[in-house]
Amino acid sequence: MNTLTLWFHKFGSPPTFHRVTGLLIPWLFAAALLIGLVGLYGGLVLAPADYQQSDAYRIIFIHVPCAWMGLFAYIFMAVNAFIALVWRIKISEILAMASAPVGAWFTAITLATGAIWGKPMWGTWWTWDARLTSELVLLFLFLGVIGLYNAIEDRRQAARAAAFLGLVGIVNVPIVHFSVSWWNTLHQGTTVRLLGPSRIDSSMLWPLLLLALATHIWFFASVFARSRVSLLELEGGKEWARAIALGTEHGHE
Amino acid sequence: MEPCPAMIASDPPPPIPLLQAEGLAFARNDEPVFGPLDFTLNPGDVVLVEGDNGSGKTTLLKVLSGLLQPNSGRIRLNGEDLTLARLSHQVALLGHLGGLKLDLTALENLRFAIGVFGLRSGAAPLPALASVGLEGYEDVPVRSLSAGQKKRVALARLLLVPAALWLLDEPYANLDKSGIDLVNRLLDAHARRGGAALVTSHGAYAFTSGTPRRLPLRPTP
Amino acid sequence: MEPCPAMIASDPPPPIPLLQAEGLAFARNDEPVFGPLDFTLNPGDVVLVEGDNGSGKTTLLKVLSGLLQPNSGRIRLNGEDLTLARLSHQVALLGHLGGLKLDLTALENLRFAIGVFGLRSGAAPLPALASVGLEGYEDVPVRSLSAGQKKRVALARLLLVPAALWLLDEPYANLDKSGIDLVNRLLDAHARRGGAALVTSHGAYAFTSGTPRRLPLRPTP
Amino acid sequence: MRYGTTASACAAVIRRDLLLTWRRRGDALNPALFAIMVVVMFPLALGPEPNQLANVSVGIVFVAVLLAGLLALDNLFRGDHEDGTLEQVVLSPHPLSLLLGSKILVHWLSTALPLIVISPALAEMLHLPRSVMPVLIVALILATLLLSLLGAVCVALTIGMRRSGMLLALLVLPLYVPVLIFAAGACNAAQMGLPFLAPLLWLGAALALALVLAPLACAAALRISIT
Amino acid sequence: MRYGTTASACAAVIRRDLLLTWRRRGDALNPALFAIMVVVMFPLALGPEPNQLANVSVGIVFVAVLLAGLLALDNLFRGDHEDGTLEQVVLSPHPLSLLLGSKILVHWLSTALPLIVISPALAEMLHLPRSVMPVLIVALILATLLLSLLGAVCVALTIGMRRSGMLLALLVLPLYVPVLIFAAGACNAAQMGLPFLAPLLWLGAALALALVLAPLACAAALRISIT
Amino acid sequence: MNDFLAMGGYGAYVWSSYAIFALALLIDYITPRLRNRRVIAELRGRMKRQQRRQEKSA
Ligand code: HEM
Ligand SMILES: Nc1ncnc2c1ncn2[C@@H]1O[C@H](COP(=O)(O)OP(=O)(O)OP(=O)(O)O)[C@@H](O)[C@H]1O
Ligand SMILES: Nc1ncnc2c1ncn2[C@@H]1O[C@H](COP(=O)(O)OP(=O)(O)OP(=O)(O)O)[C@@H](O)[C@H]1O
Ligand SMILES: [Mg+2]
Ligand SMILES: [Mg+2]
Repeated sequence: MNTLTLWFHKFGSPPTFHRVTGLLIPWLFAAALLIGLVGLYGGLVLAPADYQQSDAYRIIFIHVPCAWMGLFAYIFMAVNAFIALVWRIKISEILAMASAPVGAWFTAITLATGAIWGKPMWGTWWTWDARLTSELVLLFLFLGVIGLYNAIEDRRQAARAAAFLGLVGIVNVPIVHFSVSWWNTLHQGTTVRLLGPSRIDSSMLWPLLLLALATHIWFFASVFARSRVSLLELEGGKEWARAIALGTEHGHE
Repeated sequence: MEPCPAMIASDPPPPIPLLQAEGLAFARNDEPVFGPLDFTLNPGDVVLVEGDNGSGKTTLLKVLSGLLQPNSGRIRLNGEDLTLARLSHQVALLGHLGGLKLDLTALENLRFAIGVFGLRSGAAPLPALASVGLEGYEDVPVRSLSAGQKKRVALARLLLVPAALWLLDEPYANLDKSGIDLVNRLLDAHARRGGAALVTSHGAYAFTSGTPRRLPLRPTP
Repeated sequence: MEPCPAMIASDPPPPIPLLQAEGLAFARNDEPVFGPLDFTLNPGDVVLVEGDNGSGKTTLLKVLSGLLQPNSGRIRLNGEDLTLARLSHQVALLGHLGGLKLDLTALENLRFAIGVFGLRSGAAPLPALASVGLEGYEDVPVRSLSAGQKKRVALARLLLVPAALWLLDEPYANLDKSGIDLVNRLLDAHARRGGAALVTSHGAYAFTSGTPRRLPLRPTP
Repeated sequence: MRYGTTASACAAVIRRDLLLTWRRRGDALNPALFAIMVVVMFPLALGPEPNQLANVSVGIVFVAVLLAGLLALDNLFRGDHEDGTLEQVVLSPHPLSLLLGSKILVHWLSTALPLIVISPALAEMLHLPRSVMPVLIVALILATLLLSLLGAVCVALTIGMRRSGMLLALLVLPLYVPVLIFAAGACNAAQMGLPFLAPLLWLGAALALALVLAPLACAAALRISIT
Repeated sequence: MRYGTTASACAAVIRRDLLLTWRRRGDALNPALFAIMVVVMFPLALGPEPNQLANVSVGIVFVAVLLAGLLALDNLFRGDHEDGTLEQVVLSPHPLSLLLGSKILVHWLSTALPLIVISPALAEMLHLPRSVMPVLIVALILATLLLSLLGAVCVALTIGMRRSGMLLALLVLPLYVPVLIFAAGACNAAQMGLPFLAPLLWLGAALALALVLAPLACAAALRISIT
Repeated sequence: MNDFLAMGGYGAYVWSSYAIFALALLIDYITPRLRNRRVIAELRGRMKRQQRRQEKSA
């Protein structure tokens, strides 16, 4: 076995995963907070007002990172769901299920901030165009996965059923992303590109990217925190979990 | 599987075991339900699974039928590994749920079972119903049968399908004395036909011929 | 009800019968299920209702609890006519359905029963659960108990409520040997306490003390 | 022996049902999700023009809420019937109508209240004018209470049946029609700037009556259909 | 021994399900009644002006039919699961996807077909122009078939749950959205005299895909949720 | 400072967005912690019960 798979196996073993993430999580949250605050300072204080939207555009600094985050969370969930269904790896099941609520939160923030932003810009909270509708469907997909996972008694069976659903729903992700180019919508088209020049001023771009980084770090911190709990629940019969429950081992909050 | 050396001529070649469990264990959320079990069922064997309430009898039968996945160990049917995706005609399960449509009559229920599972040679629905003591109830919707009568319809299904391995979960519950005798007779005939059966029961009833083999399950800790 | 003449001083006054059935008959769509029955249960009586599958045992218990209306005859509880609209604290029914909420724990189920039916003096939920052998299962959702364990929770409920008359439909089914002993002990204690019970069973199990009275039901024609 | 008072029996019912709701708090959100779903489907089917949507928004919100309530209704006694606890409640020596009234109360709290809470969001999505909102909420509170009470009687009647699902809908519909007309009428009047108090008062009067009579009728219906 | 062919196993499933439908033919009318009910509620809630109703009639008919189909969906496997016959089907040696496909077919015949038959009447009640009717019916046939197939996958996933009721609605909604958009879009286009063929062809293509994939996905989902 | 809070007249929109953002993340941070506590309590209860079962059967 090469070192990578070896590492994966080691990290994938529940006690190790629990211990390592326990050490990691505080740092991740701290990093997310720090980077986020810098980004916010850049976005709210340093960046100038937009010539068209005046200061209302500042919603972009949370709306867009959260929108990306929601899509990323779904992809992350679907990848883990695929691994869980094909190779039946316990950690993947847990990671997939842990990313659903976090993704749902970010999607909800996107919807809420988008609606708030829409009021001054479009004159309405909500319209039924493709971008908005498909984003709403994304939220429903997350909620469906969470609901299905919670409604089935046996944890592993629940995880596999919900993973299956999540996998089926992946078709919605490209629809969300490309909806602005496939249909004509009220929502504006792609302005930030990773490859090629962005159509956005750099004084606005760097806070945006910093906040995107911060939300991604937050995502992993939160997913790990949730996974640890699920792991403890799932492995409740094992020695290591009992040691943690009794407090005879470090690593619980 | 290996060819048997013909040194002792009187010994028949060892039969391929119908069911073979090796190190079979099941745990729910990592709490063990039944420990590693090893056992073999040859054609003609009837084994009584014994254990207190909650010792895992029902769970064992579900695992053996493929409805639950064991945590470790393997199950072989006629020498082949059991997976839910690749089932054979070999297993018939009689669970706590009868597997009967309450709105259909006894006869219609049996016809459906035959369609899905096939028909044992020489068997037919009407005689099967008669032999479980339900003559005259063929056209009654199962809903309006009593608890014991429903169980008898489920037993008639076993008689019809060609499965060689019967997994029976508390077949005696809800049956009157003649019903208990009936189950024993059916098991006897099935064994003589070369079938095998795994029966859970609380051990209050013995089989007819000889003492059956027993598979004790320890209670969960 | 009439004053008893004190002619034979050694005889105790005849007790008011707890349950009295006179000419009780039930028919479904004019097909008789059980014939006219006359019987009396005094405090301390335990009666075994015997009959083959489909002879009407379950139906009889439902009629006696007031859940089904008899076609003819009358039922008196402590001398008063039974109607569903005017129930007393006297009857506790243990049916095929356990009457348990699967999403609640054993303890929560018992607390609900106490709230609705009251509490027998000297009884309490935790000791009752312990006495049916479910120590350590108090906080487990009933859903994840085995068939026999669920039955035991239902038995614990009987211990808690102040009903004097127990109607038990196949209490022995699904129980292991220690469970069967348990039911017998519970019935014994209940009888000694001055209660009475009507128990259906297929007669495979005897009660502990002495031979119980039997109430045979003929099979439907 | 401690037989317990009727009040304590009702309290036991309420405590248990709240506990059950809490145990499956996910399920409690279902009616709200369903209503959202109905509301989402309409713009997709009708097209997104705000003016057209605003015209029909009151109707859609009411139909969505009523349908969600109707579907939740089926669970009011069904679970208890299937596991035999309803039998226990019926055999209890306390007045059945009060025990059932307690159940209906918890049912309203756990199904209708979330619906009412989200209804402003639903109305907003359909571009209902903000000024109609208070009337909408009052009308919804009155209507859902009334419908829980009336619906319970119908559920009690259908409990003995194998799969009542849609038959229930048929029984309930005639009872829903007047409620719908008055409640939606009040909102439509408010939207058009007309007086809206009269239909609300009618609903209130009907509610007062139903609060007294419905539990009694429900108990009678249940006794009929459980035997 | 006669093991029987896969074809005969499918025939047995179809025969049994048709027989069951016939035994409770009352229940088979339920979806249609439900749809009628939804359609009746709207004029009550919106007020009876024919023009306004005609504008929204396509939307209402589609939502009514989809909701009715959705509610009927829950029964597709639930009954079989509760009485243990689904276990029997899963344990059968024949390809599960084909057996389930047979079940889906009968389900469509017994729930969606009545809906399609009454849909002209529903449209008429809402003053939909007569000329749109043929498009409506074709769109409904395609949409209901698609939804039965897609819905079956979701139902299969929810089988392991205690009570799926409305959660199912949540799972199914994302799948329904595109179907609804295309089907209602075709009808709206026809009502406005615009070309309507393209969305119908899209639906047809999706249906062809679903006919092949949905039974397989359904079998996989069922295996996950029954074990 | 007031200018900053006013956000060119869009203060209500901008700040409510940021408030929602902060609130959602706060909830997202707290829920796993609460669940962790519950799971550990449950696990302890389960172990205690198991011990009692073992003592009884011994
Ligand atoms: C409820 C309403 C809204 C929703 C659901 C929504 C949703 C989304 C989503 C999902 C994305 C990410 C798309 C992707 O990267 O693939 C996005 C990006 C964006 N949104 Fe919104 N949005 C809403 C309202 C608004 C409003 C009102 C504005 C501004 C007037 C706006 C401006 C933007 C911008 C500038 C981007 C970045 C585009 C890019 O560079 O790719 N959004 N939105
Ligand atoms: N769905 C479930 N979830 C969690 N635990 C369960 C579940 N079903 C059963 N158990 C537990 O698993 C153990 C074995 O249960 P099982 O039903 O196999 O017992 P059994 O031997 O059939 O008992 P009985 O004789 O009472 O039917 C029991 O301790 C039970 O509490
Ligand atoms: N709902 C019903 N509708 C019509 N007939 C019924 C119904 N329930 C039971 N029966 C019939 O009534 C008779 C008595 O049934 P009952 O359930 O009382 O029998 P039982 O003595 O309890 O039998 P078992 O020992 O099998 O439980 C049976 O012949 C049965 O077929
Ligand atoms: Mg069992
Ligand atoms: Mg019976």
